[in-house]
Amino acid sequence: MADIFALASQNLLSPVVLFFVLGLAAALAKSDLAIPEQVAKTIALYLMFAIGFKGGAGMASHGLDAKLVGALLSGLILSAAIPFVAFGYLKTLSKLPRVDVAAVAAHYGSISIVTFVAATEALKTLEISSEGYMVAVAAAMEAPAILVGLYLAKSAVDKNAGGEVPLREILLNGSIVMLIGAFAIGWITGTEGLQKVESFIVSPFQGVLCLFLLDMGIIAGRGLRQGGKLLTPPVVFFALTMPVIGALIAAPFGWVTGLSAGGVALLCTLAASASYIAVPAAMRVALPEARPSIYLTLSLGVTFPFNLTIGIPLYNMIGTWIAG
Amino acid sequence: MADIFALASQNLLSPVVLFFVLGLAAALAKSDLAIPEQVAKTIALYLMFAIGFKGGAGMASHGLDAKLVGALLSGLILSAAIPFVAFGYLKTLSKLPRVDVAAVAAHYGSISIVTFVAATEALKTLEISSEGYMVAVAAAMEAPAILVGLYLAKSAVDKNAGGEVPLREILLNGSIVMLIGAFAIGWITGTEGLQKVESFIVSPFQGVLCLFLLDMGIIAGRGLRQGGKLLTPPVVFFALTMPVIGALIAAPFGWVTGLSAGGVALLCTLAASASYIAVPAAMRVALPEARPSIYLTLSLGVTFPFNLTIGIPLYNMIGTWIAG
Amino acid sequence: MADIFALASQNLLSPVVLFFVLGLAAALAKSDLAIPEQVAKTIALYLMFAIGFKGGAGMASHGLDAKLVGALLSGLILSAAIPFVAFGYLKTLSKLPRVDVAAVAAHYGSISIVTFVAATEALKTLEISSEGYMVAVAAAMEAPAILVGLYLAKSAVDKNAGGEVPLREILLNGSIVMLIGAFAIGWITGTEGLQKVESFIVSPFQGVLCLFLLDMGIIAGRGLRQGGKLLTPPVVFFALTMPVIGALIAAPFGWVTGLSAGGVALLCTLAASASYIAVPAAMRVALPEARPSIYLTLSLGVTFPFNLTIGIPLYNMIGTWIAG
Amino acid sequence: MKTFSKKRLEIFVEEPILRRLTDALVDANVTGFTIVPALGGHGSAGPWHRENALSAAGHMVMLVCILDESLVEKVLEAAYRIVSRQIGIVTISDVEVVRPELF
Amino acid sequence: MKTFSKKRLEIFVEEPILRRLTDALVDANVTGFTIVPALGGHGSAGPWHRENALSAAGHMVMLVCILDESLVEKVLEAAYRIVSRQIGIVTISDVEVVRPELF
Amino acid sequence: MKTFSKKRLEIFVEEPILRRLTDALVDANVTGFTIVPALGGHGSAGPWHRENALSAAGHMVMLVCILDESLVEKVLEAAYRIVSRQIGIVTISDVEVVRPELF
Ligand SMILES: Nc1ncnc2c1ncn2[C@@H]1O[C@H](COP(=O)(O)O)[C@@H](O)[C@H]1O
Ligand SMILES: Nc1ncnc2c1ncn2[C@@H]1O[C@H](COP(=O)(O)O)[C@@H](O)[C@H]1O
Ligand SMILES: Nc1ncnc2c1ncn2[C@@H]1O[C@H](COP(=O)(O)O)[C@@H](O)[C@H]1O
Ligand code: NA
Ligand code: NA
Ligand code: NA
Repeated sequence: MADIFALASQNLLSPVVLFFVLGLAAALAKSDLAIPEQVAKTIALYLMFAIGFKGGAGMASHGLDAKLVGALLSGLILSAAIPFVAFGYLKTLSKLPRVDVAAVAAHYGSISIVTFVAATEALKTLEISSEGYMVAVAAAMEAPAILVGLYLAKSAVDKNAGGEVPLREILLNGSIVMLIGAFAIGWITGTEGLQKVESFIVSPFQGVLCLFLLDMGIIAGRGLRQGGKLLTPPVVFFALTMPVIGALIAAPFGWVTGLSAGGVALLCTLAASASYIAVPAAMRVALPEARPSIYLTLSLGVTFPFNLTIGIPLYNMIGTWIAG
Repeated sequence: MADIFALASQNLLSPVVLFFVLGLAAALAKSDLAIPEQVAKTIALYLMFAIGFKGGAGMASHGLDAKLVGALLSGLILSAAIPFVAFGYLKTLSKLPRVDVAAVAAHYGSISIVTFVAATEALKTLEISSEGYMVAVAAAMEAPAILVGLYLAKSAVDKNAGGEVPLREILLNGSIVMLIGAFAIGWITGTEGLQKVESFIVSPFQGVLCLFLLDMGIIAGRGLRQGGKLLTPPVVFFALTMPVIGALIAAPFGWVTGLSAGGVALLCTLAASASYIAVPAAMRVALPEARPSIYLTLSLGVTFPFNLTIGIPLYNMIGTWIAG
Repeated sequence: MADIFALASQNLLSPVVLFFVLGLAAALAKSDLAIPEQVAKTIALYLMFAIGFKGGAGMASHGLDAKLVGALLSGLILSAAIPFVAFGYLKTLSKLPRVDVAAVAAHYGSISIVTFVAATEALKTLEISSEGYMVAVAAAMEAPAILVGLYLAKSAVDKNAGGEVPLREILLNGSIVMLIGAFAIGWITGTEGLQKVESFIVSPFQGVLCLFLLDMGIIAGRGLRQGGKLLTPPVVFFALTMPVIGALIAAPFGWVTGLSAGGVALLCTLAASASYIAVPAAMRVALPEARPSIYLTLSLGVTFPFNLTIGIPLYNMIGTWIAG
Repeated sequence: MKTFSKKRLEIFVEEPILRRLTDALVDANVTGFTIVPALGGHGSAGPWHRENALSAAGHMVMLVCILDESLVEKVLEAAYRIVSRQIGIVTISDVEVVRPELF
Repeated sequence: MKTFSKKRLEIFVEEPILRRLTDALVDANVTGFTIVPALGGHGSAGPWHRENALSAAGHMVMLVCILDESLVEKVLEAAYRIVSRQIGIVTISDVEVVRPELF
Repeated sequence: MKTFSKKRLEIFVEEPILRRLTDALVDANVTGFTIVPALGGHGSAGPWHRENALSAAGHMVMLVCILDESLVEKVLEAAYRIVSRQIGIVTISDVEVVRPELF
């Protein structure tokens, strides 16, 4: 227990987390501080570029691991299974309409790549290594949850109303393509390639991440200011416990697959994290009746800060405990 | 005297100043060269991030200085006092309407953070160190001048016309929050934190500053092209001498507070500089009758270039002379 | 021959080219991956900043070369002469209207600065040095081709229709001003100046270039998707052979001027490359009857990828062969 | 200068739906349309601002389409079908144009 | 398709004043509005362009609000009160909408 | 609140031509205008999107000018002269304003 607190407080006092807190505080105090939209989008792409490339270059130097297939499969199963758990859990806890519960479930089955990036950085600080292909697992986990979420919502929605599933948009959304593409390029060009782009994607990475988390804090804070009234205690309780449940479901998969301590920690982080970029956009097309104010406030306003501060150190502990 | 010229010419031939000149020339020649708006805003935030963080980390390593309170007080007094001086001086020199004079006075009491950044870089080149908390002094000096400016304009404006003072907007504007926030985070995380973000905020700093000053040059040049006709000789005389007056008023404060040579130079720079971001926005809300073409042309088109080229070396001399 | 293939395949597997391919593939697969507009513009300016400054600093350290005048003259002649060749060639190959052929000719006489940048990087990888003033040659080659193109179109266009030649806009467009300005500043501040901005413009350069080429790939891909139907075999044949013809015309000029192997390679690259930024904008003003879907698809969709992958290694070979 | 009566269709719609809407307009044979990005706004779900979201969900755009009266009925139906479940505000107004052959 | 008559309010206003204006509109019970950023323009004070200023001072935005005729009087007064000392151009025009219940 | 009838001129035009158009409007003595950037669109030459081009060629903007009826004829002619060879859509509609002295 003491360890978690030590880890958590070390994590809490890192610049990255403090910038998130700064953004949150600025938004709650109604400051007009903001990262311009196009820059925020670019930073998001930069983060995909960097972790994708580094993951791929890691693959190139450590060789193709037979566990890759197991890890990918684990990711796909987790992404499809967690929405069912989340759906049942939130249905029990709250009286939200079925369609909102289904949409929330889809978000928790899918992943937050920034949470993944923050976890990677935390591992680096602790000098725990992890499998490079975990970024591919992250990519694989984005889509299945969306389909399950839509399936869960089906009976609640008028079937004649249209609302086609934007599958191509989900699978080929910009972040995923960048992540997978950079991963592939990192893999192909290997250490030599990495050297060429190192002073762009490695050295300034933490600083850029600070800027991005500042923005995340601002957006989360503004979301809380507007959506805060929807946050009844049971719903907040869901958003604080669901990530831990997700991580605990993921841990055995990591163990069976034989991932390293870092790999297990990252798999738990992915399972614990909730989407706030790709899934909301997909929901607006396919499930417009679900309210963004609910799913975005939960995933970005509650679960993301929880994971960033307490969750990540916890999942690192789980990883070390299982495979350390 | 020879020293000033040596310093000034060394300063004049630095990439940062030359990029400003390039921007100015491009705008005057009607080139369409421009830094896109959102990127310019981001670079401004980056500069706050960098100097705030470095200032805070400096505090962490040098310990809390008892002079901090004195420096902050000096800043507040200067920011409130200088508008009175500027108001009387410009009223004597020109026949501009009272409301315009009051608005200009507010700009000169407040500060230009980019001028401050350029002064910091000039000190670094000269290997003169300064107090990290000077960035906090900069932040403190932004607001008081605005209130004094509005007070000076009062009798000229119809009181029934509305025009509430946007105090929260002034105090919580994005740049200030970023500056103070980064300062606090730098302070909390100290040298260790600085190491993590160093290759983002330290090494590329000068290059980014070049890009920003290119943009400042472009904007100043376009402003001069449009507002140039308003620049009567007395008004230009004001904009060239007021910064020196401000610096001379500030110098004794620096001396009494016991600041280092670098600290005195920076305090003079702050007093000498005029706002062109926060104050204009506040004036549009609270004092819409004052003409932006006047206050912006003076502060950005005349005083900023003066400080950048001649002022900063001069204030460095003053600093060295008083506390060197 | 084997050498070209070795060079080409080494070039093809560089991160820069692979990111271009990624962008192309993403666009063809209809992914929404995109670099936001303002950021793309800024990166373009950054590239001008970097290569201009490095070129100027190179001039400062190697001294003013008497060959500079010869190189500039070569550039001007090539830019004015190549449109005549391209015009006659495309007229023979296709049945496109005269106005479209003239517009295309202007694009091939002018230059693509990103192709130039990519060639510079390829030379750096091969450790072949080149003359710093080649960036000035690049700048000189932008405009003449436009005037020749308009002259060639003249008889096809109703003279009363207006369509003034936007000469000032062509000569003072943002990219050119940035390139020449940074070149001048690099020259003035020399190695000392370069040191100050090195970790902004040198170390992260390749990484930024990857991002930009990703964007170029996306734009080229989307252009191909829309303009693809215009690409009849003769027209594609033109776009694939015209760059080689341009390079072969340029090579003797490089030889007569006495450029180094790297210099010849760059001159060939400039001659071979086709504009897709400055010339299209000028054509919209002066020659609105010409169809952008034709000239943009050819220059960006066919010739740019050709040069990036096969052309550059070939021009490097030519350079080494002539002056190695 | 002689002018001709046409209709101006203005639609506020969420970005994730935009492609479906524009496909429908093209199918309905409008000669063209232009899309303008919105910065923010306010509606029954409260305020929104472009900077307050990482996701395209909730970003609105404004689409303007100048068209001939004869197309209005068909276009309105196509637009309505798409925005009925979604956020979407469709308005029609009268305008005069100079070059009738463009619409 | 049946359409219904509503009003379209279009306001050009400076960004620093925007929040006061939108607060006033919300107070006046409009159902919503959308804000579009301007790139530049020209007025009695000469030309301006978004890229030519670091400060929000002088940046204009365009606000569009579709509303019922019955609200026009109240909304015009509220808007006028705010923009009277400031730069601000307020126009009203007629539009037809498809879903009258939204306004 | 008393309102006054004015005209609303809306022009969609390519960015490279914009400066010529605004110069013409200023020459024609309009009191002002505002320019809004377009994000994308569709026309006879197919679709375009701001992100799909490095060049300003093809980027459209929307210009809105509120003006007095008496100026319409002159302004339309000036605008037409500029956009006749180029892409450009010019529309005129009726609006009511609150401060007639501004136009
Ligand atoms: N009456 C209106 N006039 C203009 N735009 C509106 C109006 N109502 C809603 N909107 C836009 O549509 C978005 C969503 O509206 P709502 O679905 O009511 O929350 C708002 O944020 C506005 O951007
Ligand atoms: N007649 C008009 N039509 C449209 N926009 C206008 C008009 N007059 C002024 N504006 C806008 O309002 C801004 C300020 O106008 P002014 O206060 O007259 O300088 C201008 O820069 C334009 O963006
Ligand atoms: N009917 C229309 N309504 C609104 N905008 C249009 C219309 N037709 C064309 N445009 C705009 O003008 C651009 C060029 O049109 P075109 O010259 O027909 O390809 C299009 O991409 C649209 O942005
Ligand atoms: Na998850
Ligand atoms: Na000052
Ligand atoms: Na060429």
